[in-house]
Amino acid sequence: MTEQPLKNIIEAALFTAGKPLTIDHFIDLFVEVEPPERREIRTALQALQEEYAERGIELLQVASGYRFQTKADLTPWLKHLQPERSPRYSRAVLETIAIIAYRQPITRREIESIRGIAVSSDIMKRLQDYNWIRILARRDTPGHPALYGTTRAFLDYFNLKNLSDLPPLTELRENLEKQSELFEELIAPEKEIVPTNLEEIAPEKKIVPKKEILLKTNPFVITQP
Amino acid sequence: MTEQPLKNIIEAALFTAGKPLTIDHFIDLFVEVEPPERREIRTALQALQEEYAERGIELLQVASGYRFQTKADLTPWLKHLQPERSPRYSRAVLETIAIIAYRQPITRREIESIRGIAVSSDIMKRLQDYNWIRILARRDTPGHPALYGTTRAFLDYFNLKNLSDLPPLTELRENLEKQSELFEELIAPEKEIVPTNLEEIAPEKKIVPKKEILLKTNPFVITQP
Amino acid sequence: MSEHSEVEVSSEAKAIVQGTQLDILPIDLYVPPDALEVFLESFEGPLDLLLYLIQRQNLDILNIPIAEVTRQYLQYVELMQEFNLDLAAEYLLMAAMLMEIKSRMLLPSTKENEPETDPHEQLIKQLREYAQYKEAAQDLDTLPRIERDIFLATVERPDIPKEVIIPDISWSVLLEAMREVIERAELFTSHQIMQEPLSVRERMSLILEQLNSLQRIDFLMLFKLEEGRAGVVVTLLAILELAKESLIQIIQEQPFETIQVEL
Repeated sequence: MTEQPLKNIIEAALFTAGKPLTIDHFIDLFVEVEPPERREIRTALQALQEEYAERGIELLQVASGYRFQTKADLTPWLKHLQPERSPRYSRAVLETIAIIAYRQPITRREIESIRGIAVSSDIMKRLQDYNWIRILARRDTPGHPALYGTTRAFLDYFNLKNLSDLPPLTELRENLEKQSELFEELIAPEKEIVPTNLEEIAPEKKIVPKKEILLKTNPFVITQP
Repeated sequence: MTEQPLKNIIEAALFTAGKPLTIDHFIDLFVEVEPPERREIRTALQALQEEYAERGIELLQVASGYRFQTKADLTPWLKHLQPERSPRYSRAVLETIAIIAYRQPITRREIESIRGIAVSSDIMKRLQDYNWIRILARRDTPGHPALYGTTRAFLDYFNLKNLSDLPPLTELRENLEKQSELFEELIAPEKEIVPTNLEEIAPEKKIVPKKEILLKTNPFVITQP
Repeated sequence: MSEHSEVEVSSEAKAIVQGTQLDILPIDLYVPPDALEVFLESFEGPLDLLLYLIQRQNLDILNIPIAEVTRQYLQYVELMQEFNLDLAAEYLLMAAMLMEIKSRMLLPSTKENEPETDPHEQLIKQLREYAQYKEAAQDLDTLPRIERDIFLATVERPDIPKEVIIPDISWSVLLEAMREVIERAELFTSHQIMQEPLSVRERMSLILEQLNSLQRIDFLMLFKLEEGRAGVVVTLLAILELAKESLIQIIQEQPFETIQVEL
């Protein structure tokens, strides 16, 4: 890891965190190396505040920490910024809403354990912004985690009358396979007609999602004498 | 409306747009007042680029426009802020997108003949889902196979301004240049908006067909005696 | 062929033995059949396998000893068949072509029987081209990219309410995402997604919502007679499931008093 000015690290972190950051957050960035002193961080933040004083954005301290925000007097221009007409969505968004639909009421931790990967606050916030999920209650365990469920708006968006219109999970796969075949026929122009006897020697490839994981976690075992 | 330095307006717009911005975007901010000259905007962008040269973030021009982003050498610290692990792409995905990037416009059959093995519909669909590829046209041969090319979003994602920024193919440098020229012409109609709406790019796209009919692309000509 | 998972091991490493990456399989190594399957499936097709065989011996693509490479290639293909691997037909085609090239080389070359496209030259051209793009794919993977090496710098605009635009997500895309989740979830055996009637989970959400506004509710109020027997069963199951997960409490303060449900 090369030497980097603390101020630059703090600056880049503030711009990419998507939430206000506290001094503790900055210290947490230094996992592999000796963290800086809190005093040094405060000095860097102050320097940044001064450097941005005359710019289009400013570094402010709000209740939950430090954050950059645009100067209020630029609003007249910025309001003309066109939001993207069709914003991009990630697979994480799709998977998260699908899990909530099937497993509600569910906590974020539980979603993460099904996905096998962290679910960012941003995704939960976006789904709430779309009004597709809401907090139903809080679980009576330490931390009182929120329990999420889908909304009427979610059902409406996908033209569902109620949740039981969602295909049962067990059928989902078979259906998809059937639909795929149908789809194959639909896009037939791109496809060659394959004589049936050739199909026999060309068994379709099976999906082997487990394989990679197997290789990673369970590499070749060499038997020791 | 108070007088504001153009540079500050541009700076704040870049930070809040959530997408790369072009000079046209900046001009659109000036709805109620006389818009600045394109030349003035370019000067302001250049000034910003210089002012941020030594900071933790930089102003960069990628395929879809200008954007602020973190410097690559800060990643070791910043990755601790990102709850989502960045996706890794399989060799099949990388090889397919590489072939499309260097050889566009190209049909799926042609990709298959270079790879020597079928390219699953899943991969093509996934690349379209990522918004990395799109159908540029259809070839005027039987079946009218789709001709694929990469999108601006693909270049944006890999931090490239245009196709010629791709690492040169070994041995194929001259060919590539010819092809990029051809491609620049093809890509020209696509102006501001990268089609994010998947239905637009691939109206027929529905469900991943998992079935690959193998043998359909035999790249090798075996002459019968 | 690992087209169905985004996460995979480094493409160069064929195996990891006691923490060390092996790029080349040791000769005479006893390989358990499962591992062999994984090894063989790490190839992206017959060209990839051929390249591996050639590069393993530091051979020049332009000057391959066809007989030896064919022998090794056929060995692998036989192995694949032996283990009943789903062998893509391309592998068999390649085997056929290698044998064709080999036999052609044994024949005395005469001008008349020279085909227009020499399969040997054709193969070398193919291999070179594929090798190029294989390398290009590796280069692409090392380019700095969003989410991994660089992050976009954004700033809040607190004074302007953010306009929410819902992305255009098609039903089939959502189902596809769910299918992938199921596949992945099956890897986490402790978190099997169970088959459970969705109507119960939906009712659980509805009950929680009702309790959210009322805090405490008469047990019987949760049932709607017009839903019939099935509706009653669904509601009852939902209440029991919520109670089991300690999300609600079922209270009866005095015997014979009405049963209450509260958060």
